Amino acid sequence: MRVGIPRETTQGERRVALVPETVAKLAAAGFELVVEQGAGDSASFPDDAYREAGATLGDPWETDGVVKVRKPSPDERERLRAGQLLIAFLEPLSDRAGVDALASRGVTAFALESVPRITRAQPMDALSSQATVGGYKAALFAAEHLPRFFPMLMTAAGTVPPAKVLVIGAGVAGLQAIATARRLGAVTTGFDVRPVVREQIESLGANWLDLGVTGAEAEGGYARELTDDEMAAQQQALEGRIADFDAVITTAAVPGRPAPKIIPASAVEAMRPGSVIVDLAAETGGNCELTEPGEIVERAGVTLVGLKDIPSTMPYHASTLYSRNVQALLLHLAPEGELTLDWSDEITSGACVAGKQEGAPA
Amino acid sequence: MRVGIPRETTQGERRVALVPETVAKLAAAGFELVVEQGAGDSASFPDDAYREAGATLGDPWETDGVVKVRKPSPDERERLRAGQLLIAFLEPLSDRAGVDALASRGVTAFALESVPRITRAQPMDALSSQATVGGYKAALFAAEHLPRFFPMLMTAAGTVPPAKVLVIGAGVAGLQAIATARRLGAVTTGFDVRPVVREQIESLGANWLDLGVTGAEAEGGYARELTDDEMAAQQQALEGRIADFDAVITTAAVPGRPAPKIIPASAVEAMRPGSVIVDLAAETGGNCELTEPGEIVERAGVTLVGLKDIPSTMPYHASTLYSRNVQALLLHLAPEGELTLDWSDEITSGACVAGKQEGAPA
Amino acid sequence: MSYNVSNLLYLITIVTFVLALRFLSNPAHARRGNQIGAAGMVLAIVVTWVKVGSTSWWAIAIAMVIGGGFGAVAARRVRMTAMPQMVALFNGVGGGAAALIALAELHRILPDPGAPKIDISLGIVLSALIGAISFAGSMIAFAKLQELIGGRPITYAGQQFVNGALFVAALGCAIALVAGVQEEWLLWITIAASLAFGVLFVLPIGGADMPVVISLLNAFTGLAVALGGFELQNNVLIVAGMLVGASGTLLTLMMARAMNRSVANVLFGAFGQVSETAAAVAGGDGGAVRSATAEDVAVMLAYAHKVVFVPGYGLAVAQAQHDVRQLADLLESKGVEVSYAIHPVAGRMPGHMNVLLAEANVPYPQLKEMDEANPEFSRTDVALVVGANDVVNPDARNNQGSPIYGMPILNVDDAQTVVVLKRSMNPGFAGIENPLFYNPKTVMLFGDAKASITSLVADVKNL
Amino acid sequence: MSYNVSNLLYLITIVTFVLALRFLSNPAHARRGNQIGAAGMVLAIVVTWVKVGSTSWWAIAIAMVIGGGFGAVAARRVRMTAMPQMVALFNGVGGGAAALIALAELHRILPDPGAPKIDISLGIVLSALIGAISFAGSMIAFAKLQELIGGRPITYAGQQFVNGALFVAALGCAIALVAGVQEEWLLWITIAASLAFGVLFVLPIGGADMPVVISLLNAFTGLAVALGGFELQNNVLIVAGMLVGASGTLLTLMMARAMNRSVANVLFGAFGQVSETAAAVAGGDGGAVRSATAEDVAVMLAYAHKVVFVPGYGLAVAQAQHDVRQLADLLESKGVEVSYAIHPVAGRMPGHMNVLLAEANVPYPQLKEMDEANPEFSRTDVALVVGANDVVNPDARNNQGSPIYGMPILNVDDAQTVVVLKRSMNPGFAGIENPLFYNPKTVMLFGDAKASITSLVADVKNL
Amino acid sequence: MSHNTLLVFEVTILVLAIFLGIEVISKVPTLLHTPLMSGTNAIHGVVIVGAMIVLGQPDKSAFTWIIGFAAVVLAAANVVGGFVVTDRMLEMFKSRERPKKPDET
Amino acid sequence: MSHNTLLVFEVTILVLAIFLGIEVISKVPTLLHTPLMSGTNAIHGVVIVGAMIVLGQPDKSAFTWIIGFAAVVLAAANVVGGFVVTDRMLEMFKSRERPKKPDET
Ligand SMILES: NC(=O)c1ccc[n+]([C@@H]2O[C@H](COP(=O)([O-])OP(=O)(O)OC[C@H]3O[C@@H](n4cnc5c(N)ncnc54)[C@H](OP(=O)(O)O)[C@@H]3O)[C@@H](O)[C@H]2O)c1
Ligand SMILES: NC(=O)c1ccc[n+]([C@@H]2O[C@H](COP(=O)([O-])OP(=O)(O)OC[C@H]3O[C@@H](n4cnc5c(N)ncnc54)[C@H](OP(=O)(O)O)[C@@H]3O)[C@@H](O)[C@H]2O)c1
Ligand SMILES: NC(=O)c1ccc[n+]([C@@H]2O[C@H](COP(=O)([O-])OP(=O)(O)OC[C@H]3O[C@@H](n4cnc5c(N)ncnc54)[C@H](O)[C@@H]3O)[C@@H](O)[C@H]2O)c1
Ligand SMILES: NC(=O)c1ccc[n+]([C@@H]2O[C@H](COP(=O)([O-])OP(=O)(O)OC[C@H]3O[C@@H](n4cnc5c(N)ncnc54)[C@H](O)[C@@H]3O)[C@@H](O)[C@H]2O)c1
Repeated sequence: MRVGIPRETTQGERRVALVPETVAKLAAAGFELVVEQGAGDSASFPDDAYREAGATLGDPWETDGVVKVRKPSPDERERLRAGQLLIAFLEPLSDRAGVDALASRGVTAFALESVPRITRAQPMDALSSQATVGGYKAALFAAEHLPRFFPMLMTAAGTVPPAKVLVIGAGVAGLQAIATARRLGAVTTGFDVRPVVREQIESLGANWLDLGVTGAEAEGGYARELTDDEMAAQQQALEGRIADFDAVITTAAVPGRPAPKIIPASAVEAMRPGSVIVDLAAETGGNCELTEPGEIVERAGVTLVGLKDIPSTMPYHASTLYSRNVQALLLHLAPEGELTLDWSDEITSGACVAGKQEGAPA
Repeated sequence: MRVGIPRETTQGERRVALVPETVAKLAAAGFELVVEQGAGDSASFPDDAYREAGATLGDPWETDGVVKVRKPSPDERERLRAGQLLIAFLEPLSDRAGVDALASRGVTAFALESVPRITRAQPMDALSSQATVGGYKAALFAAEHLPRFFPMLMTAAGTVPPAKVLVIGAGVAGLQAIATARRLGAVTTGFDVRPVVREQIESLGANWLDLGVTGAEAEGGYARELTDDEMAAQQQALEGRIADFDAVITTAAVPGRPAPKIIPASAVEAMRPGSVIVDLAAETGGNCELTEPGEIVERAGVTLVGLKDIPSTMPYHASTLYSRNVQALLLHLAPEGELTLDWSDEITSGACVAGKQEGAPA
Repeated sequence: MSYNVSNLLYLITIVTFVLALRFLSNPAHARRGNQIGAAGMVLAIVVTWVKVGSTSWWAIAIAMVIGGGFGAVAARRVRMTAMPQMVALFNGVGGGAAALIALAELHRILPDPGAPKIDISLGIVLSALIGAISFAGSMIAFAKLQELIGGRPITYAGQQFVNGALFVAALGCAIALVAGVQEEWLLWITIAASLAFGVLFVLPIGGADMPVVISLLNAFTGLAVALGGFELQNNVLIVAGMLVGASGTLLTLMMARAMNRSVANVLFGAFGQVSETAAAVAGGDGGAVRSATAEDVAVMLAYAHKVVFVPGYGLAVAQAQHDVRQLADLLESKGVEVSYAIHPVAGRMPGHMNVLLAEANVPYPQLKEMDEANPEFSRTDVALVVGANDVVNPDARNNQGSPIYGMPILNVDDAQTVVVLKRSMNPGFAGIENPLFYNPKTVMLFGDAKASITSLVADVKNL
Repeated sequence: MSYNVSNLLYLITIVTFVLALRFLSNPAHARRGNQIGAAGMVLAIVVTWVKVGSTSWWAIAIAMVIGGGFGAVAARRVRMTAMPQMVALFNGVGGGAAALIALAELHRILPDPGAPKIDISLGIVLSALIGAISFAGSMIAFAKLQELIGGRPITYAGQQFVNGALFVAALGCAIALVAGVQEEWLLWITIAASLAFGVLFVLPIGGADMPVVISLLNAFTGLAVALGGFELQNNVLIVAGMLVGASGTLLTLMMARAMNRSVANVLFGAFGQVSETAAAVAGGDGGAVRSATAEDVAVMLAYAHKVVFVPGYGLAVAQAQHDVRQLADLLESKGVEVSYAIHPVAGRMPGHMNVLLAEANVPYPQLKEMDEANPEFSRTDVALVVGANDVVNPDARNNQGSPIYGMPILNVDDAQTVVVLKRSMNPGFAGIENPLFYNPKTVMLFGDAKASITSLVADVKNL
Repeated sequence: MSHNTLLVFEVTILVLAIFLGIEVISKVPTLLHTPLMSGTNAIHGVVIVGAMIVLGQPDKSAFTWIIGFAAVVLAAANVVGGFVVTDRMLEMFKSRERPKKPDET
Repeated sequence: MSHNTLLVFEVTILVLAIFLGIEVISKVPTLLHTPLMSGTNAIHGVVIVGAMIVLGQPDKSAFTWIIGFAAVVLAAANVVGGFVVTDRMLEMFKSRERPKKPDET
């Protein structure tokens, strides 16, 4: 099976779908790999490394399958053929039209977001691997933009108290942010609507913020959306407590829904000047009312970091992890290098968002 | 004694010489404090806070003494009167002309760089306090710009090895950079020409890089400049080892001299693409040949962070620490709120760079 | 050899016995202790041989060859797993010997009917009584462990009453003898009642509790020997017997405590009910769970060549990372090879274990990822699973029906011994049973991981 | 009261003595141990009183009142610092009593000249000999410690030879007596030579080594009492004397080991040279440095109400942060209040201690900055200085001439006791002497801080 | 000196032996419980001394002869079997006195 | 039973006492060395029993009378002084059995 690795065209995207290390493994497993020139450049993987790993440089679209990070642009979509395989973040829940377009072209498309969150599928869980990068980076951004130290320092010029960091939403990204902030010495507190998370937060040595708001856990460990009443209660409780913190990192998300607006403008105003909010949910609109997705802005003396596509700021390892997820999925779909789709398989049928064979279970 | 706190006018400078907390203490000690409007804004200290602390808003130059962070601009110099006290970073070793101009105006000027490095003067040691900020930030910059993780992570998408960080020059800033990089989980190595530093590096749990180059220690714990031969040997030894590291932080300085060029262009080329060099010595020309002071540039695939005035990126705590240094010096020069200069005192005479009384020891 | 010379030589034997016990309490010297005791025993036998002189020397020799030969062969042949019943057997014959000696002495001194009464000491009668109980009880213990009779507790109504009556009968006749009713049939009743009591006393006790019972009967035998020594005015019997009596009693208490039971509960708890502890840890698939104390695990660790720590989410919950590091350091200082096997999804977030272990300053080279760690388990003495569960669940390998089937796991069951530290038998994240816990190679150390590791550190230090 | 009944009652005394020793070895029960011993002693005296009956009861009473009164008053009056010489004194009189008893017995049984010889046991003669040595030696030890005679070692040429000759003379006469030369003058020579030997044996030993010598003489007295018990066929004397003899001997060895000396070195090392250890730690300003063992410090810590850790650069060099945290946790679990006093310039970079303690996960609220910590020292039982030096140097406060004069320091010398952990007497960063180390409140625990703290953890655990 | 005098001494010995028996094993780790039990079991095999004395009596009745013989047989089994079983149990501790690794100081 | 028989028993007792003396104090911490020494010192004051027996002998010579009297005086000083001094030394351990802080579990 020939697999193509195009260069990402989305603005600001620096990742690449497969890195040389994985290419070598796939080549050994019987795949033939075609890399677009310069595909890995922005992630620090030169073309030569791909060549050494066994890939050829060429047109990645003239293949049996294409692996990407981002969903194909309309132009790119035109280059896909019927029966061709496509693996990428396809945003199936928010970009129904794009997925339908793929289906109408006869492409067999697998969305990494749709890989079911079962134990067996963990190596293919690109949401988790990219969220890990996001959480780590979020803590660094907070440290970077805070005009204060994270750690406590007792010096001849007086004692610097440790920064207080609040992490809202303790999923994969949130926990990693907590861990990183704690590593830097901040006094770290976590909050989530799923009550099971409390133990996990404490298992990282962080504190649990009790806002008296709890939601339920849906399948796959995701949170369900809060009701309006619950949301209002949460906003209000948070407003009363948020001024205690120097930096707030928000990662709250509900799959397929715009990010819940957890921090209202009034809460931002309640914060001390110089405080920082890093909003990892910026991509889906932000957890903070004042977040400007894609921008770093100052509002009421508070720095709001609303950068999107944070994994692209660490393209080397983000690509490496992503690449291993893709590799796992490819090997699952084509164990010997030849596509053998078993539609009764939970992962295969769950991840497929377009071109699913007739009779396969929904 | 009336002391004025002007707003800093140097481009990019966000610190302020005294913060409200210190103002309150000085006011209690008998000082009268005049703050320029908006002096603390960029460091997150609003005017109101100064007022509450007991200062008045007004013209800081119409006072008995002025405390600043940066040396006065020529315009500002014009506003100083004979007999007026001035405390700031005056760059006495590199800006002889500026100091002479102050002397010719009859100003009694104390340079914080010139406070002797004796035990008793540690609370006034602003070089150390600002270097602490610099070292911490340098490690964050390195983490920020490296396309890789600092810590090791073993995940379902494979194992991420820890980043390897090299810190060259392990003075105050270098040690803090080592500590911060280690906190983030990097495998950290330190190097310095002063052999005593080895134990200090190891006391932070970091490794010592043995390049076979050692220099001597001058008074006050500073290094003396290397000879040309020594320098060449160091450059060459480093070139052979530098490719082992993902990030390099340099802090090497010799007081009053341009920063030693420790990393030649050839060494940068030896590094892997995606590597990062954070050059804390950029202010005095940089430890790396390719550093562009004030800029972040990419050379041969390596990101070179040559930002100047790093403490200004963390203005709140940088100002707080600086402010306590200034407070200690002020209380030393004017114990009861009234200037009583004792020229036989080591600190007073050592720190005074202009307007020193006749007969005082050099 | 005169009485005094022999008694002085016996004193040497006594000293060797004291040293034997001392050494036997210390893992590093236990074997030497046993050898010292054996040497002392040989001395005692030689001294006695010389002292007894020519009388019946051939009979003694034949008896010793028969008994010793049987003992040696039985002890050599037995499988390691059958050791406890061997101890029971040898303890029983020792008790029997003590009872026989008392019987012979009593038979010798008891006056013929009508003859003037003599002084009979309580000691010798008690020696017969206790020796007989020990003999009969040990034989039942042996039979149960050897599965000659059912290992389950055997109970019936009124049991306590029958046992009590037998004991009172034995003791009553013994006292009557001493008090002056010097009829030989009283002696026979004493012995018969004691034997019956021994049988019925042990019968109701379940197989799992047998070691405690054997230890108690061992102390009984020691006491019987000491009492016999009184009659024979023989110091070595008094001291050796009493050493065993006292240390055996303490040992019984300690063994019961190690099982979290009282001795009374062990001895009488079985009446009418199956031991609860045993039931609680009986596994779903019929296998049994072995739980150990920190001391046991400490010995395993200290004497291992290679120990692999397998951390999981429980390590994080317990925040035991610093203690684990300390235990690892301690083991390394004892020459044990230590590493950590990190499963990719251990914990609750990617890199969870790394965060913790980095905080505790565990050197990176000691962390092994799964592919690196798995081939090592087969040459690992102890895999110490600290609060991990799903990531070491062999169902992922073997059980097609399991929800985690297909996930690669850490093959800790390749190690010689697996020690699992967790608080209960509760499942982990996946909510499924873990057959590892029922593996005969596995011992569980229940409790909060931090507390358990702290005890391990203390116990390893004390070794 | 018959011999047997009294001996049985004495057995109770023996049991109390064993228990007394057991309890005395454990800080938590030591006082109770002493009380149990005293109770046993009262029983023994009462039993003896009843047994002796009316004979000379008034003489016994008077003697007891005189002796007991003196003992009580002397023991009550003495300052705490003079305790060791009191022990020496009471040990000496005990030895004297043993010697006198032997003397009285020998005098009674020695045949008049010309009368037929009798059996004299070696035990009784040795009792006289050893008792006399113990008496004379203890009196010299007392005199030296009480500074009645110079505390410095007194030596002269040929001393060893003279001592040897005296000892041989004493022993020779003793053996001659037993062997049959039953002349009373031999007895007197034995005693005189023993007394002289005791005096000359202890004279050369320096004051610092006296505790070891007293312990040895204590064991001697025990032996003398046991040997006396043989003659009187009195079990309580045999057992109690020998318990003291054996445990005293072991204790002597342990005391010498705690000083890093051998007993031989203590006893004979003084010939011609001053003890090196003592000289090595004598301070520059004439004060002496007290060094302690980890066990001592562990007891101080475990029984303190409030302990403040004062970390310095040495903590960083030793990388002992995790161990310090563990010790602190352990102390907290014992109810001790623990905090850390952080000097602003401790270590070698701003915030050095914070980095380390954060790594070890020390809770931030336990860290006290200098201004917060200093007022607390006066209600602190133990300030544990871990590798800090300049930041606790009182010269910064008191000595105008010092280069660090004027630097605010942590006033650890306000605490009840200061324990300093460092490797040597070397100075810190500033390169200057630290008078804190010569403060009578200070004890030094020499060694790498990590190793020292690890020992402290183990020892605190074992308490 | 009566029989009773000796008895008092014997009781004294007994009491001391009790204390010693308790003290000497008070620190035994759990793992050694079973070997220690087995070891003490072997030690009370010293009853063979008593059995030999009984069987070695001159002028004994047939009853004593048989009983004594049986006692020696049983006691000998106790002694030999006890020590051998204990030794086998303790074999597992043997190999483990391994040398320090050479790269360690 | 001869005198020697008793002697053997006494020696046995002596040997057991030696072991017991060693075992029973083998775990003493350094800080208790001095109090323990003082405590054992008090215990050998039991020599007063011997002294009382000597002084309590009927029909004794003047020599024995004096010697015995002196022995009782000395032994009594040993007993009383020994226990009192030990008690004073151990006072420091008294106050320290403090209760757990109330906020602790
Ligand atoms: N790493 C990730 O990214 C990630 C993310 C989400 C889910 N997961 C899932 O999480 C699981 C991780 O496996 P795991 O083996 O690490 O954990 P696990 O299977 O959840 O088992 C953890 C065990 O630790 C024990 N435990 C909890 N607290 C303890 C304490 N204080 N002291 C001692 N033991 C304690 C629990 O038993 P007791 O209650 O009996 O003590 C439990 O059985 C996998 O199923 C994985 O799929 C992983
Ligand atoms: N914090 C800062 O920013 C900074 C910067 C530069 C200089 N300083 C200066 O550094 C000093 C700091 O004071 P300090 O009290 O922390 O340190 P210090 O005065 O330098 O004393 C450290 C002590 O630790 C002992 N030590 C070293 N290694 C050890 C080990 N492995 N185990 C046990 N002890 C060990 C040393 O004694 P042994 O050799 O006998 O063991 C030494 O006396 C001040 O003089 C300060 O002015 C501070
Ligand atoms: N079983 C597996 O193999 C597996 C794999 C990966 C992740 N997971 C689990 O799935 C869970 C969610 O993962 P994710 O990070 O992708 O989730 P996510 O990105 O969808 O959401 C991030 C977090 O935001 C929280 N959140 C949602 N609404 C909120 C609100 N109003 N206020 C506060 N918090 C809110 C969610 O509870 C979640 O913890 C995690 O617990 C993770 O452990 C399981
Ligand atoms: N005694 C005190 O109170 C006191 C106060 C503050 C600092 N100090 C000591 O002074 C020392 C220097 O402090 P600093 O940070 O201000 O120094 P700095 O900023 O002047 O120099 C930074 C480091 O660069 C090193 N360096 C110089 N040339 C080099 C070369 N060619 N290669 C590699 N390294 C080179 C120096 O040795 C120094 O460690 C530190 O050790 C500090 O501990 C002492």
